[in-house]
Amino acid sequence: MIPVLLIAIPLIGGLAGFFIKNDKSARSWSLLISLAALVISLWGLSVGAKSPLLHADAEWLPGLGSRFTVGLDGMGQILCLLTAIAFPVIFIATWRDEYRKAWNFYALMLLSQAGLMGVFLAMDALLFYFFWELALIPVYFLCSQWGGERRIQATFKFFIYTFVGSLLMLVGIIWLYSHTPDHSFSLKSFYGLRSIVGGADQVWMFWLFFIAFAIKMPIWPLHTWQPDTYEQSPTATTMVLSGIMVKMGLFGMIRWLAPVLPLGTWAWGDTASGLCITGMIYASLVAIKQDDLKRLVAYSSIAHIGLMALAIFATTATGMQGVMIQMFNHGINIIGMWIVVDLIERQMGTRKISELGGLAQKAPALAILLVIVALANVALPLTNAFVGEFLLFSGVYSSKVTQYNVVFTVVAGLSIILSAIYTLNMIQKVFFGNTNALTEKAKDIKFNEKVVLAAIVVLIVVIGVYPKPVLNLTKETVDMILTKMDYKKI
Amino acid sequence: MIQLVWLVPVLPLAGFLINGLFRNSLSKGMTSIVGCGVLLASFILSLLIFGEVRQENFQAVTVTLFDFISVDKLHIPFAFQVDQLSILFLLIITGVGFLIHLYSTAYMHEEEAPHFARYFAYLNLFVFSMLLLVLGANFVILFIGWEGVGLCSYLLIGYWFKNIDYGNAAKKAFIMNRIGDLGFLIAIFWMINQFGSVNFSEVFTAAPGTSTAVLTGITLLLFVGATGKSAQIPLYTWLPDAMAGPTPVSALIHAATMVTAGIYMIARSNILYSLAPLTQNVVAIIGLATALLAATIALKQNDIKKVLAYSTVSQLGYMFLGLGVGAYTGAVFHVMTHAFFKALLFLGAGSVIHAMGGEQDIRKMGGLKKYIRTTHWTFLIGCIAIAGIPPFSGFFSKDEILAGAFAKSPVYYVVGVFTALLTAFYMFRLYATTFLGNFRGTHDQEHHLHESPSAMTIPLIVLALLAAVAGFLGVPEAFAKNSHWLGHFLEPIFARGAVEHAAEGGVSQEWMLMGISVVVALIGVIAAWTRFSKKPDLAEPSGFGKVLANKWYVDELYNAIIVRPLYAISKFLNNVIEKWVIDWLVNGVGRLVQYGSRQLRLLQSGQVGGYVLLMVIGILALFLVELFVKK
Amino acid sequence: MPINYYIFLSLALFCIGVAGVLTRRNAIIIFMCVELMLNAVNLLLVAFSKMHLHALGTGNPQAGIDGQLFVFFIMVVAAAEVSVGLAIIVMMYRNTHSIDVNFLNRLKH
Amino acid sequence: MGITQILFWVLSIMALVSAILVVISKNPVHSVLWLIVVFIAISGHYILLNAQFLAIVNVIVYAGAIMVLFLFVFMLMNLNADTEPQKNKWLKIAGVVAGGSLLLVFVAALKHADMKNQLAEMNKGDIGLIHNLGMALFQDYVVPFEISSVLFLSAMVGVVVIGKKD
Amino acid sequence: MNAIIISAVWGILMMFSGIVSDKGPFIRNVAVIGLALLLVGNYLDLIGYHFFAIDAHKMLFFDTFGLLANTVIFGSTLIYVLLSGRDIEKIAQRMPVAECFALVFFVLCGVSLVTTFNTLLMLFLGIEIISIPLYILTGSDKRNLKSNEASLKYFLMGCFSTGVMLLGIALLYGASPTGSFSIDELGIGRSNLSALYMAGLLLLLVAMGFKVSAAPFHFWTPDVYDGAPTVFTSFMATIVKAGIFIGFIRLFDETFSDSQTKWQLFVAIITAVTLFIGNITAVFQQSVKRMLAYSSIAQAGFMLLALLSINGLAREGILLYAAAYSLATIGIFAILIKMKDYTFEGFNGLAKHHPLLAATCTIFLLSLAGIPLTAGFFAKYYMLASVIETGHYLWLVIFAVLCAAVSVYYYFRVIQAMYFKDGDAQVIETRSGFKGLLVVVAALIILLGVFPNLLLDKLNTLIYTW
Repeated sequence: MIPVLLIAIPLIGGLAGFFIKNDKSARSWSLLISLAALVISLWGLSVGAKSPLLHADAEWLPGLGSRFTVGLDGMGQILCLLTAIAFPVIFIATWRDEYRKAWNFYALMLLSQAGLMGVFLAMDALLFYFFWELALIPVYFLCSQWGGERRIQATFKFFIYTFVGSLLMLVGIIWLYSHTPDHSFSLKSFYGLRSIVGGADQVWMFWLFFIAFAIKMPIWPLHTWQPDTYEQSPTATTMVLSGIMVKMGLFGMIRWLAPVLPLGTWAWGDTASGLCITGMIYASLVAIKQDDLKRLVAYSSIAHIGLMALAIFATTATGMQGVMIQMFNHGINIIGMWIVVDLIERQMGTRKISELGGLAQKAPALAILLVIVALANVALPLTNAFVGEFLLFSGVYSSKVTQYNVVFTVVAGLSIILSAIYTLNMIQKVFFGNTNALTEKAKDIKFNEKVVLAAIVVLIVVIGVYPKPVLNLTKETVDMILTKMDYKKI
Repeated sequence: MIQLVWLVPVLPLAGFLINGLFRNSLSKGMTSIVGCGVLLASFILSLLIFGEVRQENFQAVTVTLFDFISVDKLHIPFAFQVDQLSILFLLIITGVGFLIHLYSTAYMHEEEAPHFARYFAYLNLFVFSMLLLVLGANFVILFIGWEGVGLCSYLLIGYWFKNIDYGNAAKKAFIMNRIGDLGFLIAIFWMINQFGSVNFSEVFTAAPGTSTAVLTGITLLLFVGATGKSAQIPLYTWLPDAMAGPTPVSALIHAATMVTAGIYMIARSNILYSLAPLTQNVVAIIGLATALLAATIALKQNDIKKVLAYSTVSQLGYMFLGLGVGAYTGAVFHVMTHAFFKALLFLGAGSVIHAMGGEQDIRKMGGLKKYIRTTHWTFLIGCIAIAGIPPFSGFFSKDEILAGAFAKSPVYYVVGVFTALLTAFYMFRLYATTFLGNFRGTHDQEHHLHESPSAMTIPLIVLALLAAVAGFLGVPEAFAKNSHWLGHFLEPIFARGAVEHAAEGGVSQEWMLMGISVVVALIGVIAAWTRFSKKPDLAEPSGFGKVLANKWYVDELYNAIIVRPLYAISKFLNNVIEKWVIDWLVNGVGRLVQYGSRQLRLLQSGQVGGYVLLMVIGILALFLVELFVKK
Repeated sequence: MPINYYIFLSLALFCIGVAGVLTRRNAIIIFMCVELMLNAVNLLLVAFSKMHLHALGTGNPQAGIDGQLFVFFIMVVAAAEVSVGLAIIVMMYRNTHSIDVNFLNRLKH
Repeated sequence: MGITQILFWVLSIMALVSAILVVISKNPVHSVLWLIVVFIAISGHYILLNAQFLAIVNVIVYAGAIMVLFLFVFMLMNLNADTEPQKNKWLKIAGVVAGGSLLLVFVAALKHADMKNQLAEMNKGDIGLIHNLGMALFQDYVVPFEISSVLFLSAMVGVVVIGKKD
Repeated sequence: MNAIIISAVWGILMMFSGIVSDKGPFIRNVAVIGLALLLVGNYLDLIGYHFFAIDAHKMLFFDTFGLLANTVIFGSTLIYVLLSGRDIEKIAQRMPVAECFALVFFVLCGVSLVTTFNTLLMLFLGIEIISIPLYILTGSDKRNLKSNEASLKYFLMGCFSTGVMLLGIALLYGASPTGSFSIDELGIGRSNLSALYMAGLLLLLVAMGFKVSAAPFHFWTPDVYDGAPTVFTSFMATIVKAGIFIGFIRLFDETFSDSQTKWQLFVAIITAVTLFIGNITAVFQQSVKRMLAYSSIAQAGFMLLALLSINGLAREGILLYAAAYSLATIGIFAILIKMKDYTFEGFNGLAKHHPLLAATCTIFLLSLAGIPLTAGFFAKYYMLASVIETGHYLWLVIFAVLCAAVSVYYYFRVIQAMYFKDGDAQVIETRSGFKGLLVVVAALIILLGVFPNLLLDKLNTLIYTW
């Protein structure tokens, strides 16, 4: 019931949105819809994990052995909540952005929300793939319609890139499906495969899936689409991309890869981890030299995602919990970052760090909020990210599936320092120092932006101080996944 | 009462929130009242708690607020631990903190209200984090405070954010701390992996059962953290730069409290260290080296705050020496006394700077003693105390450490004493150049000279008193039995870990040691006094002096071997690898397709003959496959 | 007569036809070569039909008749093709006074 | 070596030679004439194989009607040797080589055919007679027969559409 | 049988309808009625009610597979005529519309032969009945040199392939133990093949490959599709191709399924080459029409996957593919015909001036690209699934999806042109009826994309009983 609503409300709302030929009302409409979705997902949190309301199942393609099965488990809850929170926040934060034919813009946004929800809710491989693409298409149009001047090439690259990945995944899905004893796409039968599919095959399948997810996350060296796309897309879309979409990759790995192909995951875990770590350090280093705020955030995001992926391969309860909570945190924090970037860009008309400076004098409130968000980005204690990264690292350190756990931790740890470097550089160059001709006329932020950022800050601190509820939410999922991932038990 | 300990940190937090959120509406008066009031309140609260703690056979109390993180086997409660050590630090922090807040109200008075409020908010936040650090009942809470204070020092160093250099100094501080923190974090993960817990109680009880190698590793990593926070080699260079912050900040954070966090942490985990002798030696050597290095540098500094900063580094080195040789009480004792006299000295310096209208170069001062008397006297007391001349506090604490060092190895002792000599020398060089002789500043500076308001002088006086008498809390056993009150007080903490060497060598030896150090100190004092009171050295340093003046070129070294390469690499990755390797490959695929397309379409020649020919070739190919390949 | 002879004979004719198609530019000649190919096939079919008769004739006197009928149909189709083909060629000739296939190169790439 | 064999060889050589001549002769009209010779030779084979009906039809339809049509078109366009376009020599060689190798491959593929020692019934067996063929055609093959009428219709219509002046 | 006879008869009727009146609408309506009749008749056949009791002597076999294929094909023809029928008149002045429709019907007759043949003779006749009218239709724009050229090229190469096909048939005949052309007799017990049989098989593969434009026998396709009047290009590229494909599958399924392992490799090679050439070459095209020609080659490559793995999934899939591919392509061509300029630039900014055309066109393109929620996705899905089901040729599958990714490149170029590039795309008048129909087609594609079982459940039940 609830899952269906979560998908249906934005979907229908979005489709309807195409026909509101008026910018203002379209905007309000989309906000309304997204708030409705938020309410629903909160309801979903309230009903309790055992409630039948959290699952829905219907005949879809009997011939293919695929059913319309959706459900909210812990991980689904947390990610749906993130999605549900993100969209209203985005809509309010970008309330003042102007778009040509805004109704199409908002409609597409809602459609992508529907797709994302679907991805997080689907309990059926084919359905999962469906939503996976459904989330991609609207974003493609959003970016190449309302993006920057190099938008078309950038987003096209992004689209083809991810499309290649998802097609490979499709092959993997079909292959697995054809090996399920009951010829079904259901998650259950897929989880049954871990003992049926032999090691050699699992390795192949692992790569088919991993590439798809790695592109989405993105993991080095498959990341080059990301900075361009983030730079070129309209900020609202960038928020969706970086706040939620990248989680699709992690989510996919946790739900559809690791437990389904434990042998493959185990066999290539170290290699993949190596990639993740290389990515973290690489991205952090590159981030230091970025002059474009968007690119900076993009690279920092690559680094953070790499850490989460790393923790998945570590296969420890702490690490997995860390991933869960960090997926949420990263979403919140990076959206916060984007909001600030958007504000700066809209006021100053530039994202070039070198052209900015001394904003703290003109816009103290903005400065303070940014500093807090940025500090969350560098995982300072009592911010949400600290909890996440602490768990992630300690998970990686105590990993039993690799003998390199210490090396991994130490090397990955360097990214903590690097992240401090580039974040503080950015803060200093943008907000401190003296104002220049451009930043002279800067004004402080408006009410709605204050509200949104304040809300984000509150979330940051609250989760940073009292993460327990979030952790409890995903406990069962984590245990389930870990038991499935235990390759020794095959 | 102890159950209310959570109020102690929460009050400053409240202060922070009030000052932070309403910074635009609050008047300066209100701000200062809130800022200082919360501190006073928690100081009183700490006193009350102290009253309970100091009773005999008091057992450490753990106050658990809530469950912070709990994932399958790992449980990290958000808990405070009240025992002799933490209460001692509690008193120092809140006490000295309060005085410095008070001092600030006057010192920062030129700032406009919002920034004034911002200042106090930061200060309160700092106190909050520091209290968190010392109260935490497990390493994670400790770490939270640990990074919290780092943040606050970052914010306060960069308080005047318009000045890029200050910003850089702040950044440097934060990042260097981060480097240390990484070590700390890894140590924590190791502990989790090893003991399955980070709570002091559990870790320390489990420690004796674990292999020395592991403990050495953990303790070394913890020490890396300490070097960052407490400005030891190799991570000390941030502290002198940190003087960019307002002087009271330097007094509170970069002298009295934060920088002693490392000492606190090691003292706290003394059990682990006592089980890892290797680490102890490392700590001792590093500490000693730092003490010496910093002292030498301090000899040639002309910025009044820089001198104090390096003396701080040097004194911290002493404390680590104490920790290294197992004289934990001595170390903690020195933390306390140092807190008093160093705070005093900084505030004094602040008062001087205040009087000089922002001038910090001692070469432009001189003969100030007749203009600012209170400051002068208090500053003098501070100098004597740090120089280690009995009966002022510095003497007792430093002597205890030296005694411990001697017990460990005479070499330590000799170097320590030599450092003491230097300390006495440069402190009195500072004193003499600043207060004696005749005024060398500009004319209007001379007019401007005036004694600071009482809000500044009162703290000075109080601190001066403390600096003078605090030593009697730890009178060596040599004078009278059980005269070492602090030692008894801290016994429950260090009983198992520490070994009190002091008594071992017999009373006579101890007298001798004291004698030596006193003599040495006096030599230094007199040498400096005679040399600089009349004709201070204003000449540009040359030869070896130049090297010292330039701080052994360590900053330049770091720049050359770390900072620049880092930026170079990042530039290389960004401009070369990213663009011309990875992305080039990705786009290369696209280009390859394009190219292939352009070539393939030439097959479509438009000639029927050609088409048929290709068809025939296709047929041929199929038959050839059939004939040969399939066989 | 061994069937192989017929097989190779008609294959030879067929390939000559193919070679013709490849070597000539005159549309009609090309077309004629195609006719040659068809005839080669016809011959082969007839030969096979007789072969089948020889093989199965005892049981079924009508064996192999399908082959010859097929040939009949091929002729039918060939006739139809010729009519259409020549029509197209003529139309072509009307527009460009040539029947050279090399001139058919407006459409390429 | 009986008369049949002799005739077989004669006809075969005749067919092959004239087929080659079709391909190589410069003058299109000559090609047509040589093609007629090929057809006649093939008809001869039909007779050898005792398929009189096909032989007749082949002569009438092919050698008669169709070839005349070809000739007619040639006359219409009055093509002759000197207007005959020539491919450049390399393409020709390529074509010949391709055709030759095709033959080679076919032969290679079929020389081991399992029925290579099967015989083709010569000059006896009456399935080739009009009577039998007619029976079969109008009983079993009536449907394809009708269908082929559709084929003719479409061809007719087509020719009309194309050829109609406009 | 109904379909064959009705289409033939209606073809003749169309010829004479030209005499009654040469008004375009009238002729079109007659055609539409005919098609409706065809659909009905075919459906009656499907449910086992035959108008004519004719003994085909096992030369035709009306199974559900063939008849369903007919339904799909006639259905798409109906849509085709409704969408683009009136554009036939516009090809040239004094265009013999009636005759053209007659030819279309004859082609349909051929198609319905090819979908239900049971002897190679019928296959041959069917193919010829399809080809000969197509030669004409290709050249129907008489004054247009491109049209002539296309027609002549098509004709010459078509004849050549006919020759190849006949040789193949002849060899098979020789190899057949019972001396018959009937595919059920050819098929029996062919686990190990005589050289003759194998040669015949390969030649048939080549000839049929030529008809469905499989590389390297595809060379006629781009030129012919490009040269032919766009209306008929659409017809050729969709309905005819689909029909012949059904025949292709049927032939190999019925005749050679026992020896599948022997020839799978060849099909795999051809498929790979086709996918490669089709997709890669399409990338560089400047004219949308020509691009679609190449894309049709690429799509053929995908359909060949069904031939590679002849199994239940393949049979269902090929029908779904035929439907999805035909619908989408007909739709795009219908829009393309309305464009003044066939190059990609010609589509610039279409979305601004004609949002509806752009939107529907986008859906068709997405379907061709095989994006989920469109019929094209499930079509491709079935192809891939069927191959994976066989357990071999995973490399081919991966290669295929990579090619599909390439295909996105050129399909999306159109979308980019329509939506993200500025320009004023010139469009000749479009009636509201036309637009409405486009929307219906698009809706149909989406519907099949979400619930393919609307079409497939029938098959599941029917095919497995067959």
